[in-house]
Amino acid sequence: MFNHLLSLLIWLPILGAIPVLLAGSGRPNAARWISLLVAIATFVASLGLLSQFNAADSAKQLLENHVWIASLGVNYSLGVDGISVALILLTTFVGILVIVGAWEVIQTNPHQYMAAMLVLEGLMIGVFCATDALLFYVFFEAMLIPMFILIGVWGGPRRVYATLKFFIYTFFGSIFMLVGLIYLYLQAHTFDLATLASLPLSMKEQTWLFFAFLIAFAVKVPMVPVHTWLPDAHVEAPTGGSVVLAAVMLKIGGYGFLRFSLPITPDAADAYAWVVIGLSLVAVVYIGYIALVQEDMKKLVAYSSVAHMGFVTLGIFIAFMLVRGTNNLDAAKLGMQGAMVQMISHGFVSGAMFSCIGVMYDRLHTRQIKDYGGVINVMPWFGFFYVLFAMANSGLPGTSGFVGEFQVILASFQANPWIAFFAAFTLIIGAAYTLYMVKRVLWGDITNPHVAEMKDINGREWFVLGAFAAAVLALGVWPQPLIHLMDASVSQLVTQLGNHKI
Amino acid sequence: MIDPNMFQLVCFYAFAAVTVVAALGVITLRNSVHAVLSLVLTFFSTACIWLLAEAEFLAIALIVVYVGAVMVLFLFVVMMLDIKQEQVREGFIKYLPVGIIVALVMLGEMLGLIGVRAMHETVMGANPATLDGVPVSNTAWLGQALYTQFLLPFEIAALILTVGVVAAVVLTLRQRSGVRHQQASQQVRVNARDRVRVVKMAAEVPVAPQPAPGKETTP
Amino acid sequence: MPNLNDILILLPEFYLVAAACLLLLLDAFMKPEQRPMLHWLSIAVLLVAIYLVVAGQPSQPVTAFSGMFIRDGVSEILKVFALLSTVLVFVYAKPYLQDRKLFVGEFYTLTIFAVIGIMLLVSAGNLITVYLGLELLTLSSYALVALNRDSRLSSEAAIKYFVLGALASGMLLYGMSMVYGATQTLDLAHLHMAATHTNMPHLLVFGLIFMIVGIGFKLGAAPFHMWIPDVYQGSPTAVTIFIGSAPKLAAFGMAYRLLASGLGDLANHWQLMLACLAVLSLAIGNIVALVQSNLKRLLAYSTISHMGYLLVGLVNAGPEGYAAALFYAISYALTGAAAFGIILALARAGFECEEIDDLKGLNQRSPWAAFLMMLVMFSLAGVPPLFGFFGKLLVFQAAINAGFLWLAIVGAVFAIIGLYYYLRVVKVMYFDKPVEGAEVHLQKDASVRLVLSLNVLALLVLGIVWGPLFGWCRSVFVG
Amino acid sequence: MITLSHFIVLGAVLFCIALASLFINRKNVIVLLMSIELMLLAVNINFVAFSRFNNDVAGQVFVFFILTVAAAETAIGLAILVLLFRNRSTINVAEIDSMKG
Amino acid sequence: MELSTSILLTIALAPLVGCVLAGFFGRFIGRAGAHTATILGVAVACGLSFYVLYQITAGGAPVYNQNIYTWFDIGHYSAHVGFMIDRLTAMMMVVVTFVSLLVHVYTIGYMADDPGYQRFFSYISLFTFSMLMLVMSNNFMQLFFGWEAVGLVSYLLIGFWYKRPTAIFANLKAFLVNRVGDFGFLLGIAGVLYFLNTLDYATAFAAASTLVGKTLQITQNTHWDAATVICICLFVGAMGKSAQVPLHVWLPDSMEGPTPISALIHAATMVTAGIFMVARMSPIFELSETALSFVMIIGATGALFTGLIGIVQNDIKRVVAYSTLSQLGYMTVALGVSAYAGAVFHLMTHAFFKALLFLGAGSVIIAMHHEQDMRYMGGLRKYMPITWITMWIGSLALCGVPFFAGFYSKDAIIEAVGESHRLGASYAYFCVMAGAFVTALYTFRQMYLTFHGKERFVVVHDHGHGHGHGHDDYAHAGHDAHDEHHHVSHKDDHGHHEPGIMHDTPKESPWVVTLPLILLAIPSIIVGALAVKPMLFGEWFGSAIHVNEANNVLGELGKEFHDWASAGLHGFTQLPFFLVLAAFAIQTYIYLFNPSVADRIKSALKPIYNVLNHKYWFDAVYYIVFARGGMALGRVLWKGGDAAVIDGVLINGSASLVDRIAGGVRRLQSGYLYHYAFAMILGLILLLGGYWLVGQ
Repeated sequence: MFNHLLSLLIWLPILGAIPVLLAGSGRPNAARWISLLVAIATFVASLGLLSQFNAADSAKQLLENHVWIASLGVNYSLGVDGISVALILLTTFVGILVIVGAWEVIQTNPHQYMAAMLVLEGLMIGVFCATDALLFYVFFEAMLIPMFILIGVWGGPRRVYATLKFFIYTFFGSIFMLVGLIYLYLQAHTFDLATLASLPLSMKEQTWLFFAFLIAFAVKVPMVPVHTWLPDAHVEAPTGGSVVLAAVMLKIGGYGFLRFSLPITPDAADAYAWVVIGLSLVAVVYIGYIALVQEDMKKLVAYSSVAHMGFVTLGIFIAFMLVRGTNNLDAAKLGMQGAMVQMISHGFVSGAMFSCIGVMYDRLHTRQIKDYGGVINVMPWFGFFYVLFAMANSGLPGTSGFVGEFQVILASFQANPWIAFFAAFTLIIGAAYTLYMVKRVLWGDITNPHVAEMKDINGREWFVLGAFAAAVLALGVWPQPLIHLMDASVSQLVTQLGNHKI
Repeated sequence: MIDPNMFQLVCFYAFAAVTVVAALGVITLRNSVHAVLSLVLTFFSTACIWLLAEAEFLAIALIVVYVGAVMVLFLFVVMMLDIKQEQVREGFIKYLPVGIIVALVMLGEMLGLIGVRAMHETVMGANPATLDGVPVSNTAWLGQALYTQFLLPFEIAALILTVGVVAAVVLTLRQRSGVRHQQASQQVRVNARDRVRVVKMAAEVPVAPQPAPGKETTP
Repeated sequence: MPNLNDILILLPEFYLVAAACLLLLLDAFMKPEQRPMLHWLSIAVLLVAIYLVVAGQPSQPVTAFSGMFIRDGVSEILKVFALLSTVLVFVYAKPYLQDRKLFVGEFYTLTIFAVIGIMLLVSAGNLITVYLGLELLTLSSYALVALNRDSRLSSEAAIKYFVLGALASGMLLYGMSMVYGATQTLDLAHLHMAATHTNMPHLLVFGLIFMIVGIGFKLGAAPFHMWIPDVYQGSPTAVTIFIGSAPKLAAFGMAYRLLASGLGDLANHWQLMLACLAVLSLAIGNIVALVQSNLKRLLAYSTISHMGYLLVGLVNAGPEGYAAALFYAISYALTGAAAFGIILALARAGFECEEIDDLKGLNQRSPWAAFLMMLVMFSLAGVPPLFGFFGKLLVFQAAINAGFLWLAIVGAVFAIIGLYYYLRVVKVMYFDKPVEGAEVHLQKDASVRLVLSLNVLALLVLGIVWGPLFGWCRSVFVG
Repeated sequence: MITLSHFIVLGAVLFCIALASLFINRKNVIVLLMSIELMLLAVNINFVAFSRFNNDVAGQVFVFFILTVAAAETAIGLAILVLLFRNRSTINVAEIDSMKG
Repeated sequence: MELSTSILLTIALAPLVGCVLAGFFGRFIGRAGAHTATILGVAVACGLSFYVLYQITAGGAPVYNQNIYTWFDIGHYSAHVGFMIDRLTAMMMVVVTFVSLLVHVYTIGYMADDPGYQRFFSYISLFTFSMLMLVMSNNFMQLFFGWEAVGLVSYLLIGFWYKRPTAIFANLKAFLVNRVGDFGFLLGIAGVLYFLNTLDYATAFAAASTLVGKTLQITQNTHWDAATVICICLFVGAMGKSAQVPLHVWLPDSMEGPTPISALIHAATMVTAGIFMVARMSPIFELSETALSFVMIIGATGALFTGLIGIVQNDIKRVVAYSTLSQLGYMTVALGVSAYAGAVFHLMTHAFFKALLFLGAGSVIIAMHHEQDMRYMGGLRKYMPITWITMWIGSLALCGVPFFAGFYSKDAIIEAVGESHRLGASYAYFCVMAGAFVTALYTFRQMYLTFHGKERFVVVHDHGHGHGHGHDDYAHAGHDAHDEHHHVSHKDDHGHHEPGIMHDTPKESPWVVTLPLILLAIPSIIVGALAVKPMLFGEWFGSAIHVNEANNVLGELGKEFHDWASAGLHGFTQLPFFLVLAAFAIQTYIYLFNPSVADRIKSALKPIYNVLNHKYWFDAVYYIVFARGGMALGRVLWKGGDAAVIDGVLINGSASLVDRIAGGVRRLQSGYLYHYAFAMILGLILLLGGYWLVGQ
């Protein structure tokens, strides 16, 4: 069985969705418990990764390889490195929390909701495991379906617009990647990522491919200016949808950069790194200002996600300047580790923020900031978590939000102080929009009589927020285990960046 | 003396002219019946042209199959359906220029691409209808090929005709409810007792029975 | 001269002809209440035919009747799936026909005749066989479209189909006559040889263009697609499902026979033409589908766009491309059958379930039907891991491999536009509230439910294990 | 001398007339059916001519089949026409537009 | 004897344990439990801090510098959590824990009636932990951690009374302004890492000399000196935390917080973190004349001009707050003239006397039932003698009256500035000198208004309202005037909150309040005299502070220094003392003998009064430019960029374009058979024509 741990991780939740569906709408509690069990089982199984995985080895591990399409040379091949393991753990962790978070909140067709969540979880794990480009793409795209349903069925009033926008936007990005992958396949006669990484490509080819990948992953991350699906999707999605979307799905964009853009088109990526870096900085500053004026909490956090994910792309692409420009491999590693940590951390922080908003939404059924005010008066425990996550969101040291940003800023200073200058701007603007929201929501006297009737969080919500808080603090206080987990893989990636393909 | 070739050519031109004029008639004549008849004329003159090409069997078949069967069918339909003549040609003039332009462009392209000039060099040789080197009639020539090499298509053609029959029947044959059919067997078996029942009733004018609702829209 | 061997080669076809005639006779002497027996019998007939096709599969391509008929891998695979999709059609159609008093034997016999036409067409070794097979198919189809005699739309669809179909046949024939003139042969194998030696190359290409019109019409590729929406909409859905599935395979077979087997050497000419048709089809199909409110019409436009993708594969003009296009045709036939199958299964007496709005809130009324329809829509849209995605993958790959990267990109762009209307259907089913009073449910018929579920789940399963099928498709071309 | 081109040009002319008729004619479906007959006639002329000039029987055989099929086709076509007329009381092409868009 | 790691860990973590106990389990352990736990924690830390100080100064313990655990380790970059304990650190630890301990005790009395009692103790313990992490750090990363953590606690404490709109405005403002500083600070740290390849203090300082001659490319042709860039960036951080002009605006507003934390955080400890940091970084700062000049000028400006504002304030806490700003300016000036020891010395003395002043003010506020406006006080000395006396001690220390603690530190700074030849030193000298006068002006004014003169409040015994007093404390605290404009606009629905109307006679505060006052008053008197010699002129700080020989102004001063007594006596002959004396005379005349003069001066100097009263319009300008401007910019970008261009034009625009095309194209499907046929024929024609044109 342990030779197939990755397959187990992928298929356990997907197949687990079937009994959940079969449990039917008649027995919602059965569906809830089954899905919780499946999610916990998946999480436990993913913990097995930690024991099986050798962090010192940069190679892909726990390999599985089966011929999928013999005539095309497509394989069902799985394997993980440190980065994948970290992201898989994030996914399974969040997987439990969204199920618990939705427990009583989702009243219409809970079995369908839970099943969609589980399927989504399995597919996302698949994305992180796939070492075959086509397999990756299949998981990458298939993910859209459950998410589409989640937003569309259980979402807010403009859910249809939002979910269609989400789906089409993402599809738009990825279809060009598909064309690029086919092109690569025709050159290499395989979809194996490792082989593609060593495939020699001319600069022109690399450039086209780079932009094909860029558009796919830029939409997913999302980067400015293809980010506008995110606020809509987040606002309309049910809490669990938002959590998964922010916590895991966006990471797939960053992960894609690592797996595709960097190894396959290193020279083009180097040549156009300035584009990505520029857009990342725009994300930090421009999006920061936009977040400042949001009136909808979810929208605000969504925009802040865009800004934070800017650090991920910044950290990844700054590596090119450092490796190729100044040959400072360690700084490149620092930046890339920063990006990775930022991905994981943002997973926790944004997931937690959305969960918090969900908690409030469940009570007052509005996400407008102006409808709140003085929530702390009636929900002190909630207030504690909310402030904690808000602080993490504004990158306070001691929380996970700080680590990645700190590392990326340090690394980008090594490349160019101006990049660091603009990136560090997040310190101000990030705190401004987050705490401005906290001020209007949490602090102050109660003005809306309905707020006065809000009850503090119950045990279930305590569990969800507490788990997030534990993760946020643990990662913030001691990031080294995570960094150690990914170190070998990141080193190898950084070394790869220096390899010219032309 | 008339050069036989020349005569053939004159004949061809004459028949061709008739064909074209008749064909134009088909599409321009107001009266549908006239159009059908014009089409008949087209077929006739084409058959004549085929005769010039020594394709006797097909020429006759064209007359028999088309004029004898298909066009009669057309006539039936035309006459059966009551078409209002005056409306039929409305808009004809309006779209005529477009039609002419398109037709001419089409013709130009076709003739240009076909390479009519090159074909002008190809003259009609001896009648190719031979079997094992021996000249035979066109019919024999054709028949020989039809039942050997082209046996399968022949069978398929039979199938197609079957489908034609089935289709025509299924589309047009109606078992109308409410229509009284003569049923001989029942008529024979009838008893007077069953048919006449004497009832007493008030001296009132009976209401005429309603005709069965039919779906026919034609009178 | 034909001999027994020839007949054995054509055994499935002969068997079907005999069976069809038998069914015709049976129907004539059958009481209406015995019709269900005819239904099951027809299905059995088709299943036996599938068996005959598979069992008699020759290891090498063989010809019969003086080269009129070819039995090779391509024809086998097309026949199997044509028959299979017709089985699906029969299963799905029954309750629909019964509810509308269209449950007549002729539906079955005419359909079987059409299938025979398909089988002959895809096995054609001669232009005459191509033509006759095609006519057998289309004539049966005309009649089927008009089957609902009391429907205004049905007869309108039939006349449109008929006139345009006849026009297309005329053009195809005109093209054939020119090809014949240029090469002096009607035999496809000879044609292939003669095409390179002709002294009238222009005439040949001229003929080719006319034949492409015929092929384009049969496929429903723009600008020869105009019949598709009206016919799909106007026909009884039970007929639409047939027209939308098996004949697509036939059209592919016809294109393959004419363009690849016959005029493969002119590929450099027809590649570009097909590319033009492909772009137009993708554009018109996907764009106009956006504004449709009738589900059948929407699927009609979707068909047009899918034929565009099929053409994208054909443009490759090599074994890989044919394999991709064949795969695409199969995937479309199965998906299309499922799509219309669901419409059929949701319809009931007095309710066609044709409008997209009829599906409102389907998830709440019939979650299973909604789930199936969703899978179908995502397959049509080409979202992995569903079957439809891999068809797209393969045709894009074929196009790029042939140097038509731009075509693949165009295809990709229109896939995005196309996505919208498929999602709209899902949206209506899942996100909208059901209309009060409008009860939409799956047919009670167990066979319909079972087969429909299997059909749709096959889209999922084939999306995951599409390798063998593609291997089969590929093997018949690559050898 | 009658040359191949004579026949082919005649065929082309008939074909074009038929084509033109298909969209000039806006009132009568029967004329459409007749135009199709004209078109097939043009094809037949081509086949006969090519068969005659190329000394090949297949062309004439093809014509034979075309005639056969055309007969069946006409039967079905007229049946549909009758059906149409029954349902709509018109065979005016311009009025057959219930489905569009 | 080596310092033991476990002791240091205990010092840092004991307050954290107290914080967690009070914060998470406050409801279970109750009020007494909460303050017991936290005070115990801080007391342990304080005691051990004294022990550490003893060890390091007298016990001969070497400098402790060890990592506790690795925070991250990437290539040759690493960050750790670890402690570096030298004399500077030890002194800071003592100051922090001592003041913190006293504030804890004081809080028992001050917050007695507050419902957020446990929360408050939790916060201040958390603050103590954070501050200790800051000062004990042995590397930049942990320094930044502590830096921001104290900012967080400050944020929480300013907004402690979260129902008050002004409080939650002030805390947001404080955090954001601090973030502006941290922005620079972080860049400075990044610069250190870039040039010195380490985040570790010891390694970095050892390698600091390699910075000389290095430059940072700013634009194509501009290169800036590395040390200058790093130092200025780091100092920007200090400007935020230590409220230097122009980032000082948050500090006065932070008085919205309860008075104990005003004393602890916003006077004694946190705000001096910037001073501590610069002193700690002295090896780097010494490399850049430019940066030090910059530091000096900023500090000098603050020292004088923020003091001026203090003169016109009526809120008792605000006066002290502006005084803090001014004193922070003094410390910064000292840093700027390389008199790091002077700065730290002043930091220490200031911590004691300013905490004393704040706590004293708090005591007054308790007595006045949370009335903070001095115009409604007066004559309180007879009601609360302990407070009165201790406040006077603090005030005299603040004014730098010889022999008081403040005298030694402040005078040293003034003289050091006088010694310095750095660019701008004369400006700075003027500022600090004038500042001494200004300090005395507002200090005496405050003392007179509060404790002397006539009582400007009326005691009305109204038992009907009396009982609800304690419970509403913080409700009515929300209406406290901190500004006369606000005051006028106050709509107070409780009769007993009318300004100047008291319901009880003011009385001396309980022992928990007065005890810390007394305990703080003692060092406010003696600590200067005790420590001046070793700290200022001796080698007390040892290696902790590095001064280039050329910059050693304190060294120069030290040559004239003999002992504390003679220095004190010498002080009476110096200009600063005369300035204090002059100010004392003026204020005594105005407030004790002729109160109407104050108003006349006010109207006579109306323009100047306006400038000061509006605090040079810093707040207004910042509010308009950054807050409103930022919001406006955000709105423009949102509506214009995201909504209009990206979504409107690109996304929905292309969608509606496709839709419109679809609407057009669908009309081609006209339903007419002839159009269909025409389309087919057209297709044919085009294919033919295409071939004719292209193919042939």
